Amino acid sequence: MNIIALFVSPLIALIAGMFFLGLSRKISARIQWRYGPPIYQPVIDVIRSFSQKSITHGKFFDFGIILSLSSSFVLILFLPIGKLCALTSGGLIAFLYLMLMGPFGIALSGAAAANPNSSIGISRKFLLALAYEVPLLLVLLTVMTHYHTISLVEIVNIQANSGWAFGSWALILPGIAYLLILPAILGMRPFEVVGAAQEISSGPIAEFGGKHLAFYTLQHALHVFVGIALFVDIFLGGWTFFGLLNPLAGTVWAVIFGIIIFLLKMTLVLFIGLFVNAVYPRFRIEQAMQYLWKWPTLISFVGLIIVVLTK
Amino acid sequence: MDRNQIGKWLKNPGKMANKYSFHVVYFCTGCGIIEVPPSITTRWDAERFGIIPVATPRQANLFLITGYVSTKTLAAIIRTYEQMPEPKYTVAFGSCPINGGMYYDSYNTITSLDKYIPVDGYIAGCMPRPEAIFIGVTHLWKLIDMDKADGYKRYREDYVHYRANQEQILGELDWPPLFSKENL
Amino acid sequence: MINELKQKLLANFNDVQVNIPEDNRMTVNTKKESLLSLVSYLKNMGYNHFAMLSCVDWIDDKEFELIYIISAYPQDDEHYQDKEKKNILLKTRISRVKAKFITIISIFENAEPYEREIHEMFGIHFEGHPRLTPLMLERDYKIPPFRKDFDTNKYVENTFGKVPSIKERKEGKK
Amino acid sequence: MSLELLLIIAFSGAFLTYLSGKISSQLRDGVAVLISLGLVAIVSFLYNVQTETVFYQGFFGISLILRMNSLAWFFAIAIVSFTALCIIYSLSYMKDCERSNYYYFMMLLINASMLTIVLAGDLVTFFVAWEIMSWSTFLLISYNRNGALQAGIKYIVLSLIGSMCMLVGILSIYTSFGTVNIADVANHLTPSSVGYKLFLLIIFSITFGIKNAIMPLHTWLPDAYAESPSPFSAVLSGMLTRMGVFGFLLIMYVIVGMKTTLHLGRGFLSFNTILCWLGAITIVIPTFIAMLQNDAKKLLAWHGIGQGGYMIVGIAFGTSLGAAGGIFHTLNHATYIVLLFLSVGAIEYSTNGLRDLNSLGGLFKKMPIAFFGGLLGISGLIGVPLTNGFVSKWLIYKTLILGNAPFLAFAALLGTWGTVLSVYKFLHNLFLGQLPEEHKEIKKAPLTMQIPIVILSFTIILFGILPGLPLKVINSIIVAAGFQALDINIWGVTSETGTLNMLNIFAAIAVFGAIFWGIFKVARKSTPVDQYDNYAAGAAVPKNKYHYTVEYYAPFYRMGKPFLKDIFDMFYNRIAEAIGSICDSVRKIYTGYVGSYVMYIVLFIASLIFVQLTWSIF
Amino acid sequence: MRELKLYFGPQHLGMVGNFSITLQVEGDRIIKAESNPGYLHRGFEKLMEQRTWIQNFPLVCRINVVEPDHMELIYSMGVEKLAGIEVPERGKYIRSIFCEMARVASHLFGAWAYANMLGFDTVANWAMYHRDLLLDMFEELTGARVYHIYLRPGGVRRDFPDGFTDRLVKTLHKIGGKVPDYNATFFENRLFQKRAEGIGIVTRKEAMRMGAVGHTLKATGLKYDIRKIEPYAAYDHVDFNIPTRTGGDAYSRLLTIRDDMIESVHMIFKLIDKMPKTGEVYTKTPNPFKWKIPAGEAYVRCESARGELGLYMVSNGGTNPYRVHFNTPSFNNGLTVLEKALEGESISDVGNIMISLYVVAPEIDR
Repeated sequence: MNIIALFVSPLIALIAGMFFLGLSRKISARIQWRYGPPIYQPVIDVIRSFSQKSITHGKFFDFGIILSLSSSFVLILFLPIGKLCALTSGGLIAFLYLMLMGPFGIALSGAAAANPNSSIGISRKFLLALAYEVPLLLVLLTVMTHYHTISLVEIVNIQANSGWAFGSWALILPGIAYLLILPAILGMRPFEVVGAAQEISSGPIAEFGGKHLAFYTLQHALHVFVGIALFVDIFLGGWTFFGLLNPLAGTVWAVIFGIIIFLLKMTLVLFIGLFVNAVYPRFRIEQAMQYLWKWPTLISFVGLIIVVLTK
Repeated sequence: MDRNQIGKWLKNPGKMANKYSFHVVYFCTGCGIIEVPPSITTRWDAERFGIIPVATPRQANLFLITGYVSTKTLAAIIRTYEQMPEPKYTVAFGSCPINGGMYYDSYNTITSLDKYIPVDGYIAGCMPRPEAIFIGVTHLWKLIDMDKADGYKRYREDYVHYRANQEQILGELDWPPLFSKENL
Repeated sequence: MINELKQKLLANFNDVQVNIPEDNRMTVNTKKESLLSLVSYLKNMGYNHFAMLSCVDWIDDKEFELIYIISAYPQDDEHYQDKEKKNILLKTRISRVKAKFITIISIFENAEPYEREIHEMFGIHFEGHPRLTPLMLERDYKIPPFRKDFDTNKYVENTFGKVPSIKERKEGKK
Repeated sequence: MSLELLLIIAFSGAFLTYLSGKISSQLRDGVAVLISLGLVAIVSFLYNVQTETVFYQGFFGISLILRMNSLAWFFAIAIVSFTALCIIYSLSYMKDCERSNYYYFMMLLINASMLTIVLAGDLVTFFVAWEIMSWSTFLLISYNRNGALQAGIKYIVLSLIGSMCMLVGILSIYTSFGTVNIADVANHLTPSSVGYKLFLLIIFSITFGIKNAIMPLHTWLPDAYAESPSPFSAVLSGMLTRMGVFGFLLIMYVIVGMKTTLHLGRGFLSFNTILCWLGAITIVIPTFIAMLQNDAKKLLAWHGIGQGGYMIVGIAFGTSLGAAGGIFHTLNHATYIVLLFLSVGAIEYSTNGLRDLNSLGGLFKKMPIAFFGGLLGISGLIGVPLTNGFVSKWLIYKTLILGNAPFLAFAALLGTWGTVLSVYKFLHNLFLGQLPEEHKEIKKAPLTMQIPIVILSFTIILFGILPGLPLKVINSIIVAAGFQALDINIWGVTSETGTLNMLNIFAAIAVFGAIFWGIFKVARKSTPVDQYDNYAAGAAVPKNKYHYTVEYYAPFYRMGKPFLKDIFDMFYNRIAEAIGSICDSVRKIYTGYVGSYVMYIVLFIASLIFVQLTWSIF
Repeated sequence: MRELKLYFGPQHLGMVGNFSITLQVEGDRIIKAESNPGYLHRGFEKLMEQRTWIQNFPLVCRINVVEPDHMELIYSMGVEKLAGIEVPERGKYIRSIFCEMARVASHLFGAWAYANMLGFDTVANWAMYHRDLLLDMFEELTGARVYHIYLRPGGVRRDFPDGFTDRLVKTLHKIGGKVPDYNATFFENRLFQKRAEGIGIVTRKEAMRMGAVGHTLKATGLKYDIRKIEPYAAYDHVDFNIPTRTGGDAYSRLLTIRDDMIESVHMIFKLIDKMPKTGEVYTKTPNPFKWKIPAGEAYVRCESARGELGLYMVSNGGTNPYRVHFNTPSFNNGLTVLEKALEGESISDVGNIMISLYVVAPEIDR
């Protein structure tokens, strides 16, 4: 099982991530009264980027982006996609750290480009990360404390037995907090401060072209996938769907349908993000930080206190 | 996607992807830019053909020269063009870049653009309507298919001459040549 | 009202000629020495909006004519007085050779870009201007382009016309 | 090899170095390196040795004892190896400095005294060595005079307070039990009252808290780190400050005993909970203050404080994972902070003393070794997977989360995210971005400076991928302290609630890295361009003005500056001023600034005695 | 190394027009901003001296791409004043309607630009769509989408076609019906409000000192509008308000622009009602190639969408103008006021401030 997951789950994540990128462009277009690009447009973009002759600002410029993409793929291995989960070592803590490495790689690469637009973008990226990390850590700690485990797989498995976390009264507040910070994790408006094209010329990727851009796009796709998948895994019970898969338990079909259910749930969550994305302008970075440190943090803090007190 | 194109896709994915994913460098070089926002928004929606504006030339492969080019802009255009990764295409808008248009006697606008950077296609008119942009783009597709949109290759081959022309107008350029001997 | 102003100007300044060609314009011709004091006088009179600075090259007279157009912002939000409807065209002439004049930035702050533009286009040096750097042009034209003796056709022919096409250059044409 | 010989070599080596410096500087360099490397060799031979020797009997009838166990060995090997690396590094760093004889003498003296501290089997030896260490540290901190002297005075005053506390504690132990032998004291202490144990814990905690810079007692540290010569900053931050951790381990787990320490008090009022929370505060606040720093060494110094918090949290939380994490973190912290200080030192060396984060940039092409040192150093500091910092932090987080202390875990994790921000700024402003014109031609860092950087970089990766190596020793330490043993293999830790296996993380990263590196190579080759061929909105890139350094996290600074002041430092200064004004009345006796501090010390000790008296009533 | 030079434009996604602002930045605060125009300089005023009075119309409209009509208007007014031509009554009304349409189109373009600047794609798309509906009306009337060349000395080129006014009213109603949506998602969106409030403040005193015009001034509460002060075309026949705000910040300016747009639409309705149903729309002028205008000078001004637009024109009795000088609102707002307004602001607000000051680059460069 693990061996299969090792090969299959990055593939699923990549395809689904690109699909989500395409879908988000299509849906945004429809909200804006447009027809929108074909849903496979991001794939064409990636192929185009690969076919272009990029520039490099030195070895480190290349190293950062490779590090970023490969660690994003490593991250996928730690994520239960449906019933697939290749690696479990380190649990959610290692997951959190690995989640950091993708942006960190891009930050290294962007800074090696010696472009202040990139540097400002990275500074915003880290500040935004710090801002949403506060409620996110509280949320994850609440979940880990509640289920008394640091393993993601176990969290999903417990939910399979005892119902979705989002449905249980103790974890509803963290769930809401996660939904509130989801646009920030995905880098969507109103938190699209990092690659603010009209302000700092698309920020960290200002100097990326050709294969560097292609790598970045893939990394971004994976990032979107991870951001949503984490929510689905932690709060919406991963592959579970009210015992629908119980009759199939143990067969290959359970795995396949599990993945399908998982992806459907992710699409649903993505839609919520897209509708928020469509009707809000960009925050200024300090406004974003103030917002994230106000409501989501408060809600998740209350959630954590409730969980600690009822423990 | 057209089913007839699958063969082409398999044969040369890079070329096909370049055709269907024009990332336009957003540079209002002249008044023609006024028709770019309509063409990328609701009414004409260029994104259905994969055309979207991007922030920096590094990510782009299509350069729309939207109108007349003053000498001050010419420097910026050359710089931007040189920063675009290959393959890259240039489409000039309106009559001004062709021969100076109505500014044929202006002391600050150049008369024909293709003396300074290679231009792959022209969209005539002042201004060209948004439909004309799409016709221009479809024409560019044909040119790419026929491998005739080779401006970047010409630029590489004749870089010495292009550079000489640029320097004749702009004086000493404050950036080193794009193609040194080993780069060619 | 406008005649009052005319009388006041004539009384206070001895080398001005005031014309009132139509209702809302008043032309004041003055010597270049008294322009600065005239401008500040008008500002104190309530004409606090410096609309523009223009320049005409009277090549036959070998003189530049500088035109300062000054009007007034409304004082009252609801009713407009006569003052706001007036435009005062202050005119003065300076020599075309080694043209220079004094800046009025100390009186009207927004004269700065106008003076820069005139400096660039006509080659008039404004003494006391903090940055007479090029505004629009980066090229060095021998004659400032807005002067009447600058022939654009000839200039275009000599600069842009002489650039060979790439084909010609490849074939060795200089 | 007996322990006395070790110390004799250590101490006499210091004097020998000084004397040989009088003859020739090359000879002195050679002796210094030989002595320090020799100590490394000797200590490493003592691996797994459990011994105890009485080396002097006549001191008021107290027998002075040296002993070797796993705890002592762990610290001893760390001390001698890091000092040896720093000595090697100093060879070229201190080449053109004056008073370098004195510098080497002090370095080796500190080395010897630290060695004595960890080997001490009784409190008197411990105290004497502690004093030698404090004083020689003071002399070396103020090596650069001027600002350094201020920093040194601040350090020594706080150190004196600590020493006085310790003296009070030792005297109290001696009067109570008539012995200062640590093992005997531990035995005697078991039946004594809770109040007395608490008194001892508090009074020693003040000593070690000052040394380890726990939050309200940290004020000496930033200036001291920033002002002293870089190799010594490395020793200071890497090992010397961590003598505090050793002290905590000694007092909490050895003298008072693990079981007693963990059950003193109830709930929030228990000793270890309070210490945990002090540690948590020490993690969070200094880390965020570090973000505001513009001096590379000061930034690292504040991180030095912050990382100390992790160790305290780990040790004070008192689970086997936590203790192991805390001890392991001490080693890891030493590795990367020494590396970082040495990297900064290399920059200082190459740019003639520049370490301002706002005036450098783009050095990664000019100083690749220092850059990779810096990169791995900050990776370790953050705790990026595959570096050693990750393992120890993981151990601490895990025990905090599963030990139902989510708020402590939150503080620790938040500290990590703050660390990411500030160390990225460090890396970015120094090494990445635009290279200033004046640094286009800089002198290369010599080999003797590069070797320690390379060795330490390698160590970070080694301990990151094979954490089992040091954890094996640490396991024996915590077992000796009475904890349950960890299930350790070479790749990581196994336990029923989540295992850590660095092998599969390493393999995954290696495989994916190789795949994408391959794809990257196979894809169209990219053209290298120089830093001036850059996107500048169509304009030419300006020279020296195209690097975003100043106030890197400007929005955060604007928000956080009112809250992130070093209030304790201001508080102490105000107290000092107040006492100074009181002392004005007795100015005939006490004159000057130091006097007020002495008065302060006296008052402080009086208050401590008062505390003891109140506690003994209970 | 302390200072950072950042280029905002010319090649920048946030830059509307070919214009450049060089920023000196510390942290993310702007210490000093320097406008750098001239990328679009074509030397219009020189070129116009070489063309006949009528030949200049194609040039004149290209001075401002976003709303060429007021340029045509002011040039016509200048020629009329020099040559002493009167405009027939219906011609005046048509001129006013035409200019107000142009104002609405321009403001919709401004809304697009502002929304686009904040990454507000949805609203940006809507605004551009609605502007296009209006451009369709222009196209029907003049045959061109952008450069209409509809006004001419002595009136307008041709009369409204049959039923044009009805279709115009219908289009305007269609656009007006979306105003609540715009308000909800854009103008009164709390996030947007937060983003735009308090940035780029220009107080009334400063604005008057720096010679600001247009919405920069109106947003400080000063009703400086040439349509009221010195009515031209048919503006003295209708009754309209000048919307003002008191904040002086970007948000106030934008709301002023919105209110101005709504006011313009109402004005168009009023003008259509009041317009004489029949009559000449232009006065005949001589053969354009031989048309000599008596020597003299004229200064005319009108209120374009961006503020006071002035034209100083000199004739020496020839077939060509002797000197033409446009005083465009962006020249002042973009060079003097913008530099001041940007000082001390955050780099994320450069574009917002620039657009809220309604700077259009070709107007500056000419």
